[in-house]
Amino acid sequence: QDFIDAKQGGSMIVTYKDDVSTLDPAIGYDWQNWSMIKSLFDGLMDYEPGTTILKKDLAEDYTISDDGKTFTFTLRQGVTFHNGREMTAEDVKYSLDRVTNPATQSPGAGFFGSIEGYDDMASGAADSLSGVTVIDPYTVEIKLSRPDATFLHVMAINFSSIVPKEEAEKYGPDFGKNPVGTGAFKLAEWTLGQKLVFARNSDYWNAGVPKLDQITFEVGQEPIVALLRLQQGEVDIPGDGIPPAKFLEVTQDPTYKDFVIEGGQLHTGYITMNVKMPPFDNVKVRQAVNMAINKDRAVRIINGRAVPANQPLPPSMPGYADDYEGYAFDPEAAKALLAEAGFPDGFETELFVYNTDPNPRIAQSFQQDLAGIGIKAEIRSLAQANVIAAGGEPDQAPMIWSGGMAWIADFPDPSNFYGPILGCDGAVQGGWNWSWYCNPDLDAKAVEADAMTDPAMATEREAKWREIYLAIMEDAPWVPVFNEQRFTMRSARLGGPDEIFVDPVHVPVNYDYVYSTDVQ
Amino acid sequence: MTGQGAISGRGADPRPVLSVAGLTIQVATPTGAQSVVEDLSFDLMRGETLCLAGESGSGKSMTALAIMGLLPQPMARVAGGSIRLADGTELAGLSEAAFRKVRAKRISMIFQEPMTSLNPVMTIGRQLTEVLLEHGECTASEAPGRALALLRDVRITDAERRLKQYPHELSGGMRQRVMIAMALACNPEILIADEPTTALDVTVQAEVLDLIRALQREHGTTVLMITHDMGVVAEMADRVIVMRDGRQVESAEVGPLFAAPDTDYARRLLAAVPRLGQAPPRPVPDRTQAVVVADDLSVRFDLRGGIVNRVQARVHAVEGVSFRIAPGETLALVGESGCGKSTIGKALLGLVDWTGSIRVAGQQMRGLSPAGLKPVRRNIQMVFQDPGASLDARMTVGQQVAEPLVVHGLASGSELTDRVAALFGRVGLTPDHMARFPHEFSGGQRQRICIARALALRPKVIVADEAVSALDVSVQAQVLDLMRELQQDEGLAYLFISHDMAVVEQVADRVSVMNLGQIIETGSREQVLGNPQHAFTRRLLAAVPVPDPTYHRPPVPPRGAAPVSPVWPIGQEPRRVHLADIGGGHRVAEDDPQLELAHRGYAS
Amino acid sequence: MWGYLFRRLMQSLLILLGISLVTFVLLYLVPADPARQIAGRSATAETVANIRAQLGLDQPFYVQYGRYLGNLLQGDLGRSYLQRTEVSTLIWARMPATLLLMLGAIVAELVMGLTIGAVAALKRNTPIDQSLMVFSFVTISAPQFVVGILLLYVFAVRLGWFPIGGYGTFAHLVLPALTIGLLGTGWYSRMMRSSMIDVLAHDYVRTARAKGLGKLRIVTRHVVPNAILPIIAMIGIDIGMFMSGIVVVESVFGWPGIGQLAWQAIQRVDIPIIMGVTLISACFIVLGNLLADIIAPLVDPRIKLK
Amino acid sequence: MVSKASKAKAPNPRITAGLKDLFRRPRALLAAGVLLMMVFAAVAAPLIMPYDPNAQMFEGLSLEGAPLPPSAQFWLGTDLLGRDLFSRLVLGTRTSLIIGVVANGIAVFVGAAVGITAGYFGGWIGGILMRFTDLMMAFPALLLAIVLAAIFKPSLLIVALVIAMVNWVQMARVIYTETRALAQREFIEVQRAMGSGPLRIIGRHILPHLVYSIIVFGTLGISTTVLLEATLSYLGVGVQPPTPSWGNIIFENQTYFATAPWLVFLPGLAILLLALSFNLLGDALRDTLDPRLKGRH
Ligand SMILES: Nc1ncnc2c1ncn2[C@@H]1O[C@H](COP(=O)(O)OP(=O)(O)OP(=O)(O)O)[C@@H](O)[C@H]1O
Ligand SMILES: Nc1ncnc2c1ncn2[C@@H]1O[C@H](COP(=O)(O)OP(=O)(O)OP(=O)(O)O)[C@@H](O)[C@H]1O
Ligand SMILES: [Mg+2]
Ligand SMILES: [Mg+2]
Ligand code: NI
Repeated sequence: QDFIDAKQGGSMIVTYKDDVSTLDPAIGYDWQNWSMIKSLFDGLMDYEPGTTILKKDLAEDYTISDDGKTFTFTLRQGVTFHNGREMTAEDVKYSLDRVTNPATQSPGAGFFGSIEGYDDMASGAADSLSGVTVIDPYTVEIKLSRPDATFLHVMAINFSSIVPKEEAEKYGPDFGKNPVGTGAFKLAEWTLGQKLVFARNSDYWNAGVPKLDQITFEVGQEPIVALLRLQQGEVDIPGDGIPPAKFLEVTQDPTYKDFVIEGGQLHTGYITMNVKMPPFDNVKVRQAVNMAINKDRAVRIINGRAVPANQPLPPSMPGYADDYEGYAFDPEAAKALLAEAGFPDGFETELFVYNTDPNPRIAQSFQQDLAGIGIKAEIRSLAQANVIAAGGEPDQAPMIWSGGMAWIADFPDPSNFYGPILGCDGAVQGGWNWSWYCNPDLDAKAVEADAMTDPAMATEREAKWREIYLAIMEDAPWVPVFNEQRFTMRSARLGGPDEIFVDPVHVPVNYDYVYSTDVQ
Repeated sequence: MTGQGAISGRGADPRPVLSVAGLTIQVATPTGAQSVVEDLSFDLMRGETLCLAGESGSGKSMTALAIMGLLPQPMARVAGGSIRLADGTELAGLSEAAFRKVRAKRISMIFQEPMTSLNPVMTIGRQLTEVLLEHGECTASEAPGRALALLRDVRITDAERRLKQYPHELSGGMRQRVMIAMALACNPEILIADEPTTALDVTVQAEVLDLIRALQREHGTTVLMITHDMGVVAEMADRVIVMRDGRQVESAEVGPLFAAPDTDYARRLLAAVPRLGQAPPRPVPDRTQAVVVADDLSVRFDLRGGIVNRVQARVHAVEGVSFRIAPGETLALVGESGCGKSTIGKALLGLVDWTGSIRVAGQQMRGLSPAGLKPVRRNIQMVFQDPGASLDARMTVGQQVAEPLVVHGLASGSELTDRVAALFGRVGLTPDHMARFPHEFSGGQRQRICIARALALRPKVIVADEAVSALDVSVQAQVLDLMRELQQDEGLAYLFISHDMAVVEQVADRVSVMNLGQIIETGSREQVLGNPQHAFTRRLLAAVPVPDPTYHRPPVPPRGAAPVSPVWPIGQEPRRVHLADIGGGHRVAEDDPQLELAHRGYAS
Repeated sequence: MWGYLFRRLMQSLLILLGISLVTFVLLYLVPADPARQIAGRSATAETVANIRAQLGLDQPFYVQYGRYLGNLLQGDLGRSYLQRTEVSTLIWARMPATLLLMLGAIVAELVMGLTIGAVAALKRNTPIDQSLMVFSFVTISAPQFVVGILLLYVFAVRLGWFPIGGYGTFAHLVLPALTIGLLGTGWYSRMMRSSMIDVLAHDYVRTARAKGLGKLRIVTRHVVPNAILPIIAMIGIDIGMFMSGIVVVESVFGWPGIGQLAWQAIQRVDIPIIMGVTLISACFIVLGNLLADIIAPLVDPRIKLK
Repeated sequence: MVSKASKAKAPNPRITAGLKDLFRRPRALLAAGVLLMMVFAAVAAPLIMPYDPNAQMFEGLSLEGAPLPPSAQFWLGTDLLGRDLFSRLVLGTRTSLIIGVVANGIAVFVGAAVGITAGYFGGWIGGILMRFTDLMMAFPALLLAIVLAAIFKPSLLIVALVIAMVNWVQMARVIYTETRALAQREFIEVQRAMGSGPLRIIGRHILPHLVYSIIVFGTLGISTTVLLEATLSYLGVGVQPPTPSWGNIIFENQTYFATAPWLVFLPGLAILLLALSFNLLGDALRDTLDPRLKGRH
């Protein structure tokens, strides 16, 4: 791995469209701050750069009890926060307490539901997780209330990053603007609404990382503007990827072709059908819709930057059913099915969509497909928050196109696509299961699968999840439409393996391993 | 055609300083070019005062503007003839750059509206020094001194302070003095004065005319004066040119013109001019009854200000006024501008809030609701100064005359049409005028329409607020005749509001003189105009220009105290004057409220 | 004068109060639940309810508004739901950019607008006047987003004279300021033209000519100072137009001002930010009107504040 | 309450004369021509459109999915979904004109009603109405429109209502000032002295004098309305797809301004032309109808 040996130094400029709201790892959950937080903070676990392979990070080692319910982590010694203090087991406990404390209002608190004492935290009865115990300054023990095969993944997501208590308490709610972690970079400067500057953490425990001395993030830049600037050499990475408008141009232009990087991502774009609202309470109608959507055309509209999907899981996710055919595009069959369901002439319905390009366009393509089988769908193009609100009501949104709000996995595990968006837990008012699909049998199966903590049983567990998702497809609460491919670009000044620019976990870019060709 | 031989004026040098020959001015109208001045010729002799007289629209102002090269561009142009200065300079068709050297230095001009002729955002001083510097009369450092001297020249009080003031801080008379100072700054040979006093009160007018005369004597300036007021002509002119429809009708020295006009038109014009002291006798009304009785009538307007926008001061526009009008009688209200005349009229019609008591035809108006007021209004109606403004331009005049009848539900259908037609006949118009719009009538006709409308409800009283002031003398005479006729036929009573003493004398049975919201002298026409007692009444009368060139008006007595206003801070009130009867119902204020005001030092 | 100012200030405060109430009602009606957005998709209903309680969103409307007002009186605009930062900090950080843009736009529109208007009035009914007026109508009628994109396309992308977007140098300011300024140019030139024509017909201009003054002097000393007066009242309206313009223009040019902040907040229904920006914009407009009222008597001696 | 029933019955002489005068002006004539063409396009859209404006045609996109530039087949090119831009622009005329007429109609009605009521009656009614107008003036109009558009289910009618809510203010101000001035004119004073009721005075004497302002500001207001609709649609909170509106065509295609400029600048031009025509027409009306600009002495 030559990039490990690349010389340190140099800098780069990354742009994003949206402002960076916060860099507090317990709160940040946006496209643009996700990987920034990963560079400022470390957790106990992480992934190999550019892959979905778990590795140890701040944990030097860990052991799992036989019942799969007790994890004991040994911490790396001599790791210091950006403020110079050494990180200890107390900080681990504080960080987990903090993220699960309702007062923190963390959008990721739910991930820690399997830790013992979580329910007391959530209800406010306790102010500390009873399952997390500090054994000695370098050892921490975490007890679970149920076996959880995804727990190590949970320890790798941003929300479980280790934060120093004194700084978090000093800044209180403003910690997100004054982040202090153990990460490869530290925040040097933040001009709100304009730019952030990260400087290399010279005391980083992982010698040789990061490569760059400085990263400047410019925010508020339209992706199209970012790309034009990249072409003029002013920008190194367009954080939001290549905008559709420029896609054909740069992928076909020999000067830029080599700098275009393609990568998969753990993403599925889908249409939900609210099974509580007639006529979508009829499974035949839902299946008919599945057959009516021309996924190839939807892909063409976004310039082929996706692959058609036939099941909820994306192909690179463990548990993906390679041999599953899905519902083929067949308007005639769809019509027949619709007639069978009692709607020979179709019906009228509404399709909710997030009002940023290209989503309304994609929705119009669906609209035409649905019209092909007699369904008249009116498009309701709204701000994200309004779509989410409508989806969370049992009787508001018959159909929602998930684009722009779609599920990008938090961690590479099949379970991550189930709970809130397809399970009964999410099918409540204000929940995220917009199809309101709730199958208690599948819920039970999901619990069983997640109890298979033994790494040896991984294949079996995958199979179980596969079964669950295929069963869901039988009931067809969704139309999985496509899995987006990520296309980004880098300037000639940057080096590093392609994978880190489309890192599946450090979304969008693993900044730590990018190096500058100027200093090589 | 060339000009007729010049007739030398009183004591004037017989050489012309300006010769106008065959002057024709055209304006562009939607229907093509139209001559508004045609073939006008005259010579202006050094040192004389030549008056251009004539009715409205006769082309007087156009002539003056043509001489100054200020005709409104591009609508008007000199279409023919010549305007030549004594040294032979031809002004017609002169370039703008060359004209600049003529203006102010050789010919300068003062305009009718002193209110709008000064730049509102520049101090008086700057506007004066500007002329001096532009024409290189002095250096920048001398300029303020020269400006001050000029202001002193026009006898403005407090000249130093005025230099730093803005036009709106000055009264109309003072502004006209500033204009004169500006016009005389470069010692021009010719001064053109276009109706310089029409917009001013009579007393102020007299002061300004006195000033122009005095300055002319001192500087030897030649004056071309434009006016429609034959009184002013008689007072000022050496020679007169009477114009009509853009043409010269008569040109004569002032004495002969007034004594024996040559042309019919001039004769008619002069005959129409009301002359003080020559009013015809009036039938004596029966004063035992009264259609209007006002008792202790007061009208105050609140002036708000301060942090919570509370009433901080009040305009005591009318203060404790009492009067009565008998059927068939005319009561005239006179006084200087702003003394509260119109306000009294409005109070009678319930258009402003008032206190005290008003009875119209025996009915107390106090405390009546709008609905209760409606029947009372049938007894009293109003005619305003500007007939154009008091007619709705978007409605036929027939409809407008019919409106009172419709509103009061007195007639409808063919009866309505008949009654309106009868009203039109009554004021000397024909029924086929009914379908026309107001702009299709002349000023005099419009005033007739307004009178017809006021008559529609067969009122017992008509308030005529400056009802003839805006009309040309000849038209004015016709309207006054109409009013008189109506009074005789219908027994109408009038409250006649006017500032023109000569007109008042013609129409009034009784006269009340107002000052600062109060009546200071009242009595029969003969008592008040023939034997004025109050100093204020005397001043008012002395200032009236007399259309007789042989009469030499003595200079008006100077104003008593500083200008005073009817505005009083809250809690303070003007002292009520007490009217003492000096015999035969002639009542005069015993003590002068102005003196007291001067004491208090409350000036506007 | 002081009494007047005080009353105007009170009136302005009332207007702001009204605006805060209307905005609050409107945002209360927006069908979106901030608590859910905060809680994220893995949250249980219980967590969401907890957050709702923490934010006081479970309280009746008037309690929420009352508390908002209470905080407002202490200068506290609240905390953004999603950015988790004081709204005042966010707005403050973006204010310099917006003010700079405002300054640039106002300078551009005044210089261009007044000049064009004056020239057109002086050359009234000539081809020059007609073409200038057509130009001003075009700038009034062109949607700002099209103008912005067009300028960006021509001058930045095609010709490369200016940067494509961003903030920092004078070159960055030119295109966005011009985009906003062009609209104002149209309005100002039309106002200036009719005001000039109006003034030119006044008696005192005739007086000035009668004094033998030169044309230039008449125009600069007598006509323009008077013609400007009614335009001063435009300041307030102009700021209103500006505030509407920045949402679009800042997003086209990536200008880091409060318009961009507002737009991002609206997309995510971040109510405290929307409230804050609305109030701040309203403050600007109200202040603009107040300023116009205060400047008017300074340049026009006839007006007294009462 | 204000009665609108008693409008001037006979065609106002000033207006008829004004209209004649109007069509002697080349600019106004041109504007009227453009408008007529647009009205025709809106009414006869189905006859003019070469394609179904909502049909996403396979041949409307290049093989890679790029929109096609103007050609003989697609006169103005195609959009990102392979739809014919010309057909969409033609149908979009309808949206803009409907919004222009409906939204502006409401704004004119509300504005005039508020302005007249406040201006004529003054007092506390007038005070409250005008303070409310001031309040609306101080609202950043676009923000208000966006928030309103987010609350109500977007549809053509709602967008029109939202725009009307924002736009009535100017009309109210203008009418208020004019009514105030009119109410103090002598001929109104005469009416009051005569005992006419307020309804009669407003209906028969004030309204006819306001007709010209209402017409002029009504026309000028249409352009503002069209622009505001375009802006709302451009921001994605306006007319819902697939109904074409010039603003949402730009919104859908805006990122392509460098690669497919026709998709942005042609609808932009259409908006400009429409707004410009209304502005020119309104201005010409102002010139011909405003008595103050005529017969100055
Ligand atoms: N700008 C203009 N355009 C067209 N006609 C005009 C213009 N100015 C004046 N006129 C016409 O020229 C004629 C003469 O006007 P002028 O002002 O000289 O009259 P005047 O004798 O001064 O009347 P007044 O006593 O009312 O001032 C009038 O019929 C008037 O209507
Ligand atoms: N609505 C009002 N509010 C405040 N002050 C007023 C109002 N109407 C009149 N005044 C004041 O009341 C006083 C009397 O006004 P009024 O109009 O009765 O005078 P006038 O004698 O008719 O004068 P003129 O001869 O100029 O018509 C003036 O000082 C005027 O400024
Ligand atoms: Mg005249
Ligand atoms: Mg009066
Ligand atoms: Ni006049």
